Amino acid sequence: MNSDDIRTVVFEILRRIAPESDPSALDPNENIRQALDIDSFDALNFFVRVNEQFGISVPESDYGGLNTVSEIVGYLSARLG
Amino acid sequence: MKTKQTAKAKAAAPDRAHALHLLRAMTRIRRLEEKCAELYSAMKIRGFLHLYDGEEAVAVGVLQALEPEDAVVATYREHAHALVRGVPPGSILAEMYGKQEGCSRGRGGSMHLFDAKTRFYGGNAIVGGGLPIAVGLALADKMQGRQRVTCCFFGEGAVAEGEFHESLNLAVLWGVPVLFVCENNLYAMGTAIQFEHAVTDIARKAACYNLPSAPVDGMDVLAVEAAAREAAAAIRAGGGPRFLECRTYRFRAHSMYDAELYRSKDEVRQWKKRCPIATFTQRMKRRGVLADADVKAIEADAAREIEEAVAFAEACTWEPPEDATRFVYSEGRMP
Amino acid sequence: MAEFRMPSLGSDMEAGTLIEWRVKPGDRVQRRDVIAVVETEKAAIEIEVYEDGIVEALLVQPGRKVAVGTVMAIIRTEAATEPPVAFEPSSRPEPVKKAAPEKKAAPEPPTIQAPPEAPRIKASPYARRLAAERGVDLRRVEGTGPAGAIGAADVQRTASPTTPEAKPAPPPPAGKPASDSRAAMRRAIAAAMARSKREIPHYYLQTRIDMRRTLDWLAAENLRRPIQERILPVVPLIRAVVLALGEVPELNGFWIDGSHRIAEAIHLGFVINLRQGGLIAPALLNAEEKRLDELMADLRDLITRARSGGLRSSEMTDATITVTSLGDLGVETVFGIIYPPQVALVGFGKIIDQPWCENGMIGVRPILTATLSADHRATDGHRGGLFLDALGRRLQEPSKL
Amino acid sequence: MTGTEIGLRTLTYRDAVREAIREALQKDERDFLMGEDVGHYGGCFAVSKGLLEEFGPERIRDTPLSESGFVGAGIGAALGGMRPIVEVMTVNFSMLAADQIINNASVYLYMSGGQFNVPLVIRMATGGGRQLAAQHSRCLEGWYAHIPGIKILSPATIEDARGMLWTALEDPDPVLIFENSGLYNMEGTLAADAGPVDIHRARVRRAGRDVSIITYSAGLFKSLEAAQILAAEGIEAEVIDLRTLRPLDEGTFLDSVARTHRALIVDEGWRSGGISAEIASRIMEGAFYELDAPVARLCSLEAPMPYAKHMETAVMPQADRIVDLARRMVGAHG
Repeated sequence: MNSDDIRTVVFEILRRIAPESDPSALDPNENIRQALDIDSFDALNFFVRVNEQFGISVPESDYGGLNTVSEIVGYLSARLG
Repeated sequence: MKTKQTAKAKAAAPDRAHALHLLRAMTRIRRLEEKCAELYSAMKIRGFLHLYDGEEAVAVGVLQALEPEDAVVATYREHAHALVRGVPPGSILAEMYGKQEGCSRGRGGSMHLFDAKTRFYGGNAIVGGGLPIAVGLALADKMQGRQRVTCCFFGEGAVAEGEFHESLNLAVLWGVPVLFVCENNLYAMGTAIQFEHAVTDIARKAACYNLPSAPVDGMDVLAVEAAAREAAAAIRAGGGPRFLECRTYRFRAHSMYDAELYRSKDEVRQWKKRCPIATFTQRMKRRGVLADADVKAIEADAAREIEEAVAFAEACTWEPPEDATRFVYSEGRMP
Repeated sequence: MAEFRMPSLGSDMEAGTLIEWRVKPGDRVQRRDVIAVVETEKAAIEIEVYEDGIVEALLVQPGRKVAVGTVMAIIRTEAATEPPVAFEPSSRPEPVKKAAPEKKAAPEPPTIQAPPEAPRIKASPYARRLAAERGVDLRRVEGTGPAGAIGAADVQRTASPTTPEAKPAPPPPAGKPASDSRAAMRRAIAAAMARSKREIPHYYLQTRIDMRRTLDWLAAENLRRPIQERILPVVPLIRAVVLALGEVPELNGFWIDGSHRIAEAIHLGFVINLRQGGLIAPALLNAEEKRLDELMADLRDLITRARSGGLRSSEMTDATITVTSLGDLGVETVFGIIYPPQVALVGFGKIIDQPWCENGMIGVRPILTATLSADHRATDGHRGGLFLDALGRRLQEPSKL
Repeated sequence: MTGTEIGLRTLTYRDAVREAIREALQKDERDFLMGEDVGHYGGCFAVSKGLLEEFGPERIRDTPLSESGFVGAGIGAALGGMRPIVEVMTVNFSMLAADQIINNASVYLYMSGGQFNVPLVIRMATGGGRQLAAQHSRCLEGWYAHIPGIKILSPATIEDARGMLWTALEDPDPVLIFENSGLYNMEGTLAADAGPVDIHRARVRRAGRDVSIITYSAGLFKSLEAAQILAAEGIEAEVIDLRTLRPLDEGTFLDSVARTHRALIVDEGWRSGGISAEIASRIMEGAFYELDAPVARLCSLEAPMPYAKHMETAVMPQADRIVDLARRMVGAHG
C-alpha cells in the first residue's frame, strides 16, 4: 500500500468521523483537530478505525505526534513498511 | 344387524340406462374419495377430511328422488352429496385445495362445500346443526306455497343431539316438507351405536314424533332409491316430513388420522363384502343389464374425470389474503 | 416408477415409525392395498398405496422413524396412466421438528433497572401533549390530581401569562434565519440559559487537581487494552464526580417550585457539542451503578447517538446534574451556567503541565482545573467546597475508581 | 296544546316494538314472527299482544321450547327466502340456541364463500333489575358483540325501539336486537310519523364538555340521570348512546373524548372481557393523547345476579355511582 492509498483511506475515515467536513481540502500540514473540530472522542474513534483498516494499534504515547495528514500518513507508511 | 326392508319400497329392476347412471354415480364418488385420500397424504389437502367409501348407495339412491329445485343440507362427510347433486368435481377439489375457484372460495374446505346453483346448503360440521336449518328451509317453501323438498342428511351420531329431537318435533308440528335421511354407519366418530343410544333402532325414534319412518338397507342403491322416491312423493303430495334410516357402513376411518381402535378388522372385512358398488355391479351383470365393458368404461371415465378435476384444482389460484375479511357481511346485497 | 412416501394423515402428524412392511420386493400391489403399518402419535395405522404395480425396492427398515414425505419404497408401475401426485406441499409444509432442539444457553434475564425515582412525572397524556405544544416544563407544574398527577388544567394554569418564561418561544428574529432545527435549538438554549441566569443565584468554586496518578494509571491501563477498549480521560473524571456526589448528594437534584429535591439516582448530563452548532446534554442514566468500562461504553453510545439524532427522551429530560468538559479546546477553566431545574454543573478544563508543590517539593505535574457552578438556593459554598475536595481526593486513587 | 296537536303521541317502549313488528308484517309478506308464547299468550312481555288475531298463526307462530330448533329454523327460513323475526324470550335462553347463532348464522355467508346470506332478525329481552336472580337477569349483548358476522343492536329509546326493527329486516345479514326488559314499561313521546332509524351510528343524547359517559340500553337513563345531578354541580357530562354494539361506531365516542378528555363507560355487563373493555381499548388506540384521566368503567359487579333487591341494586351500575366516578374524574382537574 503506497502513501496515496493510505491517504485515501485516512480521508475516508475522517469523513466518517466528521461527515460535514471535506478532509481532502486540508493542507497536509494543517492541524486536523483544529481544522475539523475533532475532540478526544473523535480522535479515539479515528484510531479505532485506523486499527480496523490497517491492523495497526497506535499507542496513546504516539498520539502527540499525529496532528496532521502528512504526519499520520508518514507514521502509517512506516508502520506498514 | 339384520335389515328389514320396507314392503312398499320394493325396488324395481332398473333399465340399462338407469343402471349405468347409478353405477357411474357411485364410481365417481369412490374415485373422488380415493383421490382425496391420496392428495391428503401428499399434503395437497389439509384440515379434516372425512371420506364416504362404503356409503355411496345412500347419497346416490336418495338424491335420485330430488328435483333440481329441491334443497340439500348435508354433514361434514358430504363430498358425495355435492358431487351427485351436480357440483363439478373440479370445484370440489379446488375447494379442498383452498383455491378461490373452489365452490366456497376456499373458505370452507372439505367440511363446508356449498353451492347456490344446486341449492346445496353445506357442508355443516356441527353434528345435528343442519337439522333445524332444513326445517326452516322447508318452512319457507311451505309458507311461500312452493312444492319443494328439503333433504337433510345426518348421521346416527346426530340422533343423540337435542337439535335432532327439536327439529323432528318442529317438522311434524308444522308439517313442513323435509326428507330426513339418517346415514346410520354405526359409529359416531369412534363410538359404536350401542354406546351412544339407549334405543339403537333409529327409525323407532322418529316414529315417536309421529313421523313416518322406515329403515332401509343403505348398502343397496336400488332399495335406497325406491324408499327415497316413495318418501319424496309423499312429501310432495303434502304429507309433511318423512324419515329414512339408511343402514350403512363406512369402510375408511372416521377421518384421515384415525387408527380405528374402536372396531375390528374382521368387522370391516365383513362389511366390505357388501360393498354397494361391487354388489350392484354383480347383480346387474347377472341380470344381463350391464357387461364388463360397461364397468371398465365407467371406471375409466371416472378416473379421467377426477384426474381432470385434479389438474383443474392445481391450476386454480389463491385468493389474496387482503380479502380475508370479505363476506363476513354481505356486500351491497339487498335482502 | 412411483415413490411410496410416508403419508401425512393430519396436520399434527410430523413423522411416523415403520412397524412392518406387508409386502416384499417383487410383490404385485394394487392401489388401496395396505402395504405398510406405521406407528404414529395416535396408534398404529395401516398405510395404503395409491398405485398399481410391483414393489421394486423397500427403502426404509422397520423400526425406523421417518418424516412425513420421506420416500419409503419404489413401486414399478405398469404403463402408468396417470402421473403420481407431486409431493410438493401446496402451502407451507409442516417441518418435521428435530428431536427437542438443543437447549441454547439461557439468555440473560433482562436486568430490570430500578425506575429512576427522582423526576417520575405523573401526567395525563393530554397534559403531556399540551405541555409539549406550549413549551411548558412538566417538572415545574404542580399536579392537583390523584397522587399529584398533572392534568391538562394544571398545565394550562402554569402556561398562563403570569409565568412569562412559559410563553411560546418568540418567533426567530428577522434577518437571515438559521436552519429550522438549529434555530430551534438556539432558542431552546437561549430560553434555558436566560431562565437560569435570571432565576438561579449561581456561586462558582474552582480547584486545581493533580492528575498525575490518574493519567499514569490510565496510560498503563490503556497500554494493555486493545484500542477499542481504551478509556478516555474524561471517564475517570465522570466517575470521580459520581463518587463525590455520594459524599455531597445535595448537588444532585432539582430546585422546583421553591423547594430543593435531592435525586437518588444520578443521571449525569454530559454536554456534547454538535459539530453543526449547538449543544445538548443527554444523561448517562443511573451513572452511580456504573464502573469505568460501562461509563465509557455508555458515553461512546451516547455521543454517537447524540450526533446521529437517536437519543431517547428520558436521556434528554432526566439529567440530575451536568458535567461539561472543554479541555479538548485548550481552555483552562469553565464557569458554567446551570441547566434548570438542576442545581449544579461541574466544569473541566484542559489538563496542563504546571509547577506543583507536594510535600515541600516543586515538580511539574499535569494539572486539571475543575469548577463547580451551584445554585445558592439549594446549597452553600461550604458544601460545594466539600464536593470539589472529594473530587480531587478521588482522583488521587485511580485504582479505586 | 296537547301532544297530538303537534304530531306527538305518548306510548310505551313495548308499544313501540309492537308497532314496529306490525308495520313490518304489513309491509312485507315475507316477514313473520316466531318464538315461545308470541301467539296465544301474547308474548312473555306482551309485546305481540293482539298480533295473532291480526295476522294469524302462520305469521305469528308459536314455537315449542326448543330454542336451537326454532332459531335454526329461522336461519333456514331466511335462507329459503323469508324474513323471519325470531323472538327468543330472553337472552338467558339464547344460550340454548348459541350453536345456531354462533356456529351457523354468523358464518354461513363466510364459509359458503359469499353464496348464502342469512337475512334473519333475532329479538330477545335482556338485562337485570327485576329481582329475577341469576338465571333470568343476564346482560350478554356485549358478549355476542364479540362474534363477527352478526350485528348487535341495543335500542334504548322509544324511537329506536320503534325504528330499528325495519332497518334490521332490511339488512342482508343476521341482526340481533336486545330489548332491555326494564324498559318495556317506559313511556315517552314519539312523532306520529316515526319510522325506521339508522343502526350504524351512536348518538350523543346529551352534550357536555367535561366528561364523556359512554353507555347503551338501560345504562343510558342512569347516565342521563347522573348527568343532571352533575350539571347542578357545574360538571357537564356528555352522554353517548352506542345503540349498536357491533359494528361499534367508535368515531362518535372518540370525537367526544377528544372534546371532553375524559371517558367513563357505563355497562350493565361484567367488566372482565366485556364490551366496556373493548371501548376502553379503542379509546387507548384512537384517543390516547386526548386523555386527561384514565378511562373509567362502571360495570356490574362480577357476580351472578342476586335475588334480594338491595343486593341486586348493589351489583348493577346506578346513577349515584356514575355521579361519584364522574365527579372524581373531573374534580381533580376541574
